[in-house]
Amino acid sequence: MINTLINPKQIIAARVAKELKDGDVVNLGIGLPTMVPNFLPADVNVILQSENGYIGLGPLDGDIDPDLVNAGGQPAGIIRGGAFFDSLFSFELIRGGHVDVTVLGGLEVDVHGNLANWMVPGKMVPGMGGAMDLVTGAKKVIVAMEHMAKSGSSKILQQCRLPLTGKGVVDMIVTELAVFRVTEEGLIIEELQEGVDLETVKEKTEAVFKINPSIK
Amino acid sequence: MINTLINPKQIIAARVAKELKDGDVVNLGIGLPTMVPNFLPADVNVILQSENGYIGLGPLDGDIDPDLVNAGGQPAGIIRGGAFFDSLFSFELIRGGHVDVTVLGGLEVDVHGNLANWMVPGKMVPGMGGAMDLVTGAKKVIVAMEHMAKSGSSKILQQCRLPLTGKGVVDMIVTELAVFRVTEEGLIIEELQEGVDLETVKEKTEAVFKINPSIK
Amino acid sequence: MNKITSMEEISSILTDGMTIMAGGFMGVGTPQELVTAMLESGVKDITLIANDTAFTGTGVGPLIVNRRVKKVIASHIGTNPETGKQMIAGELDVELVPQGTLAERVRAGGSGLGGVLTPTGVGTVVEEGKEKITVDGREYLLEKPLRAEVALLKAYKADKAGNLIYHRSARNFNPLMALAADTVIVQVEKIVEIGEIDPDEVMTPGILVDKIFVQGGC
Amino acid sequence: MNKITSMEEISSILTDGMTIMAGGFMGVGTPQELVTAMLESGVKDITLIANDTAFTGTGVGPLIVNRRVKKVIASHIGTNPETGKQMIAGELDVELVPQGTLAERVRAGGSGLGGVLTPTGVGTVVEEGKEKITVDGREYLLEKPLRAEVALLKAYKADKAGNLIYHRSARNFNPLMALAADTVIVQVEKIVEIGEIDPDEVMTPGILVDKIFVQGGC
Repeated sequence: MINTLINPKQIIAARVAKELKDGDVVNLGIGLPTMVPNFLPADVNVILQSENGYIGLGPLDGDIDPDLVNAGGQPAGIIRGGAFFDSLFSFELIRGGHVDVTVLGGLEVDVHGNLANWMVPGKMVPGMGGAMDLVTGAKKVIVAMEHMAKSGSSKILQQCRLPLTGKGVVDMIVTELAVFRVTEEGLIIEELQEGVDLETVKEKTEAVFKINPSIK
Repeated sequence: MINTLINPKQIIAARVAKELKDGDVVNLGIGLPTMVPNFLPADVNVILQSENGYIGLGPLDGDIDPDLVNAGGQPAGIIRGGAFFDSLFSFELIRGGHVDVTVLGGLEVDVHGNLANWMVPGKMVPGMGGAMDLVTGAKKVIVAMEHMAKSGSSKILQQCRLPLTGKGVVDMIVTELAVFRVTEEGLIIEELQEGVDLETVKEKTEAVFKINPSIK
Repeated sequence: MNKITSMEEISSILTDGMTIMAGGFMGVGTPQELVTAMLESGVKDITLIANDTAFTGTGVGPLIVNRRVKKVIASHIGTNPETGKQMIAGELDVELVPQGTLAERVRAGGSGLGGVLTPTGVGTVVEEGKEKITVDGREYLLEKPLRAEVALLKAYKADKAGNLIYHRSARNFNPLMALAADTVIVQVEKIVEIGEIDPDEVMTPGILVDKIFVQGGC
Repeated sequence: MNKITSMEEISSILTDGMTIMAGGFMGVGTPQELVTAMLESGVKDITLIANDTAFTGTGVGPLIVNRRVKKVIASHIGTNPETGKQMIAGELDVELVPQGTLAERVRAGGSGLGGVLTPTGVGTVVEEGKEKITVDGREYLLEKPLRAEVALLKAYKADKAGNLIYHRSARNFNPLMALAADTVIVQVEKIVEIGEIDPDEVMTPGILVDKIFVQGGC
């Protein structure tokens, strides 16, 4: 499968997919995270939760139903065994720890597990939507993002500078270069992506991180 | 109709019925309050809310359904246009001011609108059930009770002595002797029941009350 | 009591400066004909409570584009560029609320609670100006109830008593808002007689619904 | 993942000293066969969270009569004289909670809230030992979340994914408790294949349900 991973986003999505277990209830942010299910093995079925009010998000199946959209407002489907509910219940599930994993993009993440992904003051203020509830309530928060911003600067920082989405909420960071875990002792690099060496990661990462002994 | 009111409970229920308007959403406590609908004129239809989770409580209609009971746990029915919901939503309706009138029995009421009807320390501790929410949330709280306890003592007091169900919650008191309103200036007697004189009420009432000028 | 209403009656209910809640998520589950009624009524200086401001041409978006809104309380405004433009120009007041918190605040307003204690937003700009309450060692924000004078909702089906059934993901904020407004007006695709909806299937009981507008204006 | 369970498996889940929630209102909507499973398992020193203690012979009443309960958190105990008797004798700890507050506390426990601010109980013995919070000039009690290790629920119908439909007034506390326990076991009258329940009609989604016990033990 590795051979088919032609771009950074696919590398990231494929690695995140390995974190999901059969039966997990998962909420995926828009953009890159929505690519994750494409990389799940055939024997791993996850249940996607959509914060606009349902469980069992699936691809569009048959005709478009104008009343059936995903959390990005795009036409979507529902799998057999899914269920619709209102926004209150949707966030009871999210905030109440009934979502096993959420995968979200990030503008900045830091060694404390802080995440910033909802606004750039003076430039972009779209609103937080459901992201703040997701990072607060999901059992596991995975940030899936390219390692560097378009400007080339590191997105993994010692301390976030943008307004936070959540404080101390991130469990894992997956980029096209490496996989990190946020622990009480700070950030730890757990894996290097195929063909990447540790020096490259150090060079491209502002944050100070520890190294899992398994990495050489 | 007066001729048929052979006992104090009927006199009370008939008078309470006059307070209900067509379309009112009403929650009736167990006992005497459940008699109120019997005295509604044909053109007044109220909608009964049952705190165990529905709107449209009606008399048992056809076979007993073991899943369909009133708030006293007794077999009941539902009118056309009724709706079932869970206990959370039931009390959203109650506490949120969506119930127009609640009619409850009382052990003691006082001039401040305090009500005690849920326990007698050392004797009877059944629990408050939904009563505390009802007196807090219903738009109008009517206490429907006999004027005196079995011992002959007044149940309308200067200050309740039993543990309260609610503080400053009662709007109106209907007994077989009189009708009182609780106002910011204290208790006011508004009406005498048929054949009752003011002296009798004064004699049998511990609370100090003002007199509506319409009463002579 | 006949709850079936007309565009004219709706117009007469709406007044300048009102606080209005509207159901919908990016326009799905938004009562589009009631939004049109608002536009045609000329009502302005509205405080709008909605999940998002949708797109310029659909959902509640046209209310923003046509400058009928003075203040918006929402979780997301990114899909309607006009909202951000008016906000930056200082012409529109925007209060951004996390989506789950928005749902809780509307429910609190509709169910007689004094507010809600949520962990969402602790340590972010969302906590600014809010009371923090510690319960068993964890910090929560005290988020206050929201209510409106009018709620504009969309359902799939109603009976003449106002019992509602929603369809698919068009349910979203509609059931919560039905609790939290003085006057609740719902646009429906289909109306049936009382008794035709099984009481177990009702999603919003008719006692919460004041006016029913049948889509297409039957 | 097969969620269908047996009396034996349920017994193995129950351990002494557990906190257990049970759905039902005076026995209606209580999973009577799961109560029997509890009795037969010999489990004791339970903290029981339920709306009421029903009657001596039905609902959760037999758990009280058979002295399996150490503490009960409920809104009403009046219909089961055994509860009051054990309470007065100092053998059973009883925490009485207003019914609406009980529902809110269970929901708070299941939905990640730090508690609920309710006006119910202000000025009564219910406020004893509780924090009072003033919001916009009105006093509210801070009522804390409730959770359990196991919830024992009753539904009318389930599909094999655990999606539930309740019937009539037997719904009551069941849907709330499905959110608030580590392990959720539901007794159902009827089981159908996945896909046979329309997603708009699901009252509790299957992701909340761990074990399904089919009535009569199919």
